[in-house]
Amino acid sequence: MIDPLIWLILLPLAWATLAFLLGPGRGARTAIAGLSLQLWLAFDLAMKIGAGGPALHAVGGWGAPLGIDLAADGLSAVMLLLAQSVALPLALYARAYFAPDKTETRYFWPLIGFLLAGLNALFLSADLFNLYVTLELVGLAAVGLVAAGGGAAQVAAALRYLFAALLGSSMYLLGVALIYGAYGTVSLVTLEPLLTADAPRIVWMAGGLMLAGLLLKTALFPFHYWLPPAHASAPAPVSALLSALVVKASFYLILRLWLGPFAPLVGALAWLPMLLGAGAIFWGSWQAIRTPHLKMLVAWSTVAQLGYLFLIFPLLATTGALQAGVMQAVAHGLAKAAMFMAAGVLIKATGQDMVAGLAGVAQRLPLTLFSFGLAGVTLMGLPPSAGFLAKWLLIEAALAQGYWFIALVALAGGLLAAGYVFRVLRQAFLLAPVAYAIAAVPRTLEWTAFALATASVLLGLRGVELMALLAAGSAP
Amino acid sequence: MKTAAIVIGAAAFAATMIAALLDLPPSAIHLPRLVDANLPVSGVTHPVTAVLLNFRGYDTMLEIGVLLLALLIVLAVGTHDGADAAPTADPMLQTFARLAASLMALVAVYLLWAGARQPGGAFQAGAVLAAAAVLLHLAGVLPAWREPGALLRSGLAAGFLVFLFVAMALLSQGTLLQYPHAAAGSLILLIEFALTISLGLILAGLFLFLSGGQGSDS
Amino acid sequence: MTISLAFDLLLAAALLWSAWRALVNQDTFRSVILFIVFGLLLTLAWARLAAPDIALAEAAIGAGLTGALLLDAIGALRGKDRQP
Amino acid sequence: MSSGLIFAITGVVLFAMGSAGMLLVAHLLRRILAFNLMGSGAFLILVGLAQRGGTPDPVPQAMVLTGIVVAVAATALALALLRKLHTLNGRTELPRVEDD
Repeated sequence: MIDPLIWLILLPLAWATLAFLLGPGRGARTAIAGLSLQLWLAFDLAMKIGAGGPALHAVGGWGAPLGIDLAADGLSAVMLLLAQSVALPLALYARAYFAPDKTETRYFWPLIGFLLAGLNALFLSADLFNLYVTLELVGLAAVGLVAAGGGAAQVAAALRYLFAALLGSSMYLLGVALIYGAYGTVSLVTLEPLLTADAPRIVWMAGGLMLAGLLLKTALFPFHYWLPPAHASAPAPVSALLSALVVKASFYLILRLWLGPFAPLVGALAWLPMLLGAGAIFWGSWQAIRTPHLKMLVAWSTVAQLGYLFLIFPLLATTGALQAGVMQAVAHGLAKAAMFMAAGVLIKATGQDMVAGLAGVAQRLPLTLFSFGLAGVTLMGLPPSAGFLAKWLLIEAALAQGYWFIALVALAGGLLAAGYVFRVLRQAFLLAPVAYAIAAVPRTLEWTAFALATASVLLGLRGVELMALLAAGSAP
Repeated sequence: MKTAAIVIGAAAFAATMIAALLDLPPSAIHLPRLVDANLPVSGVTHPVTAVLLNFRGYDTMLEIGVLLLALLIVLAVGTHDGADAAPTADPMLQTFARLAASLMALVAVYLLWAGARQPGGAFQAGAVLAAAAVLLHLAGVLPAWREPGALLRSGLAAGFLVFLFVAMALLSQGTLLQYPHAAAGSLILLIEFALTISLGLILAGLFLFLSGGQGSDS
Repeated sequence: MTISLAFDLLLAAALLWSAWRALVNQDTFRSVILFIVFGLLLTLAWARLAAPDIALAEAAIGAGLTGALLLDAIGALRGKDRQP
Repeated sequence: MSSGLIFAITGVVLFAMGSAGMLLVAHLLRRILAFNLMGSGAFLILVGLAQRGGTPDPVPQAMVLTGIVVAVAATALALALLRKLHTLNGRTELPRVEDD
């Protein structure tokens, strides 16, 4: 009997190490094989949870509070599915994207493996300190991917990212230390009944520290300063991975703690993330509309789209709000990966990354522009995309509770998204002669981007199944 | 202005937290009792080693992953522009360094062996091994490292791989990292042995790769 | 009792002083030396907290290896320092 | 006052100093020191607070051992990036963020 839960962690660790042993630049095939298996495992786990409810695994057979528990519910299953379904096409894309024997790819595959292992371990852990270790695994691997083989600007962006990540995880770690001091355990399951509304002051401070640290790692406005340079200067496959998955990991953890052990404390606090989220939508979209660089535009769009995730916090009393948040995380994950991949194709083909330089490109790369547009449809929230479903659920939840201005923010954000998406499309569809010589790009690049973009739109039609899976785990 | 705000903020934070620490009631759960109660079946008699390699062994496995990952990134980032001017020292110093390094290797073996019963273990032993390598480098006996060959890569990954293999092998019984009773002690010793070698190599590598990549390029 | 309390307080003060000096010193070399001193003092603190395992690790990794890495980095950065 | 509580309080001050340093210090090498001070502060709080009653607790002690290894990994990574930045453009500070 294969337990998918454990193999989702062990498998990427194994192929990452194997890729390292094979030597610099090697390991692409191992990685792709591993990722295919992981995708199957994630589906298997989702089926099991959908049928039998949440799963728990006591590592070492000890059980909390002495040992570490791994736990999977509907939320973890959705995030795991998202991670594996983005990672596999991205791996195919990356293999075609990087010229062999370039310095930036010497340790690309082992780094990807450790990143995936960290993400999967994070989505499955039910232990605050273990979560800290997984956060560091994800954070360091992400920084390494940004920095690898880059020039001065790229290394500077990686350093800024590293210090933000370390500041965030240190704050989280202090929170864990205080929680252990107050309750004598770091297990989420054990903590849940202990942590009540009349908790000692130190527990409130611990919660605040963990929240602030994780918000910094999620790059929520105004803690977003590190994200645009890091996501824009990294190679396209890395940017895709960072925007689609890495920032979602700390968001997932905020959600997990907010709905789990810290639920008795967060009542009055819920408006803070919502307001910051609204700020992120306006500021991020505005910057995306202004920036002259293509990848910077996509990166600022990530800042804006992350804002939606935090609009749900005052509404979490209704189940629709959680569904909206998770749907937005999935929709943005698929669409943003596709958008960065398409941007990578455009940059590779034209040899430059200015939006203005894209004039007339659509005639030469129709499939890529189509993928960019499809991903844009999801980001704008047009039907029938998954982004539409997410916004629909959000607006429904907001209106049901009388918070019409949250609905207004969501609608305004969609219009702003149209602003920056059409900026690119209009330029590319200009009936102008192409300003740059268009280099040939491997077909794999175009088709993998197309696949993810299509998935982000079509998922809107299968949203019910995803919502059913999410619900399957919510009852413990 | 910004400086003043941050300094005042940090001071206020510290003051609030200290006040909150001072009136914290005792915790509801007392884990040391649980550790003591389960120590006899853990395979070792030193509580910290029991937590590190058995009760919370999964943390330790991921943590070795983090360390290996850091080394990978150092390799991935590393520039190879500087010529490695091997530091030359006088033969007396070299002899002394060799002697000290062998002594340190002995200390490492002792620390590893003692870890099951008293303070010590793979981490400390590995760190001492790494220190010995750094010493040899500084004395000019051991040159800085460049691109690692297959053998060195295997050594660097060995500790993590053994840990991973044990975890996978034990999965046949159904639970991750659940050591069978009788074999717990020897399995932990096996893992610790591999960890010591790899930790020593990785920690030394963090220094020697950095030093070789960019150090003496003046 | 009082002697150990006094020792703890003195050690705490020394820890904070060395940390403070390491942070504000403009000379990076002195900063790193002070940081290594801080690591060694921290080793004593771990011993006072009945944590000999951490004391060993702190001395070997925290003060020793981190210190060596930092000093080596200073050597490399000094190699061709350019004023911005 | 137990040793545990004294060093937990020391840890709080160290953490506050370190985080202020992370935000204020421009030279990246000293910013790496600031990160290490933050970490050491958190470790002292973790063990000190758990042992404020006076009995040693092996669980946070093991966690700190893990934490020290993670901290040295992060430090080495930061130094590698800093040295790379310095070879590339001779700088030891990050350019100011222009929020363009």
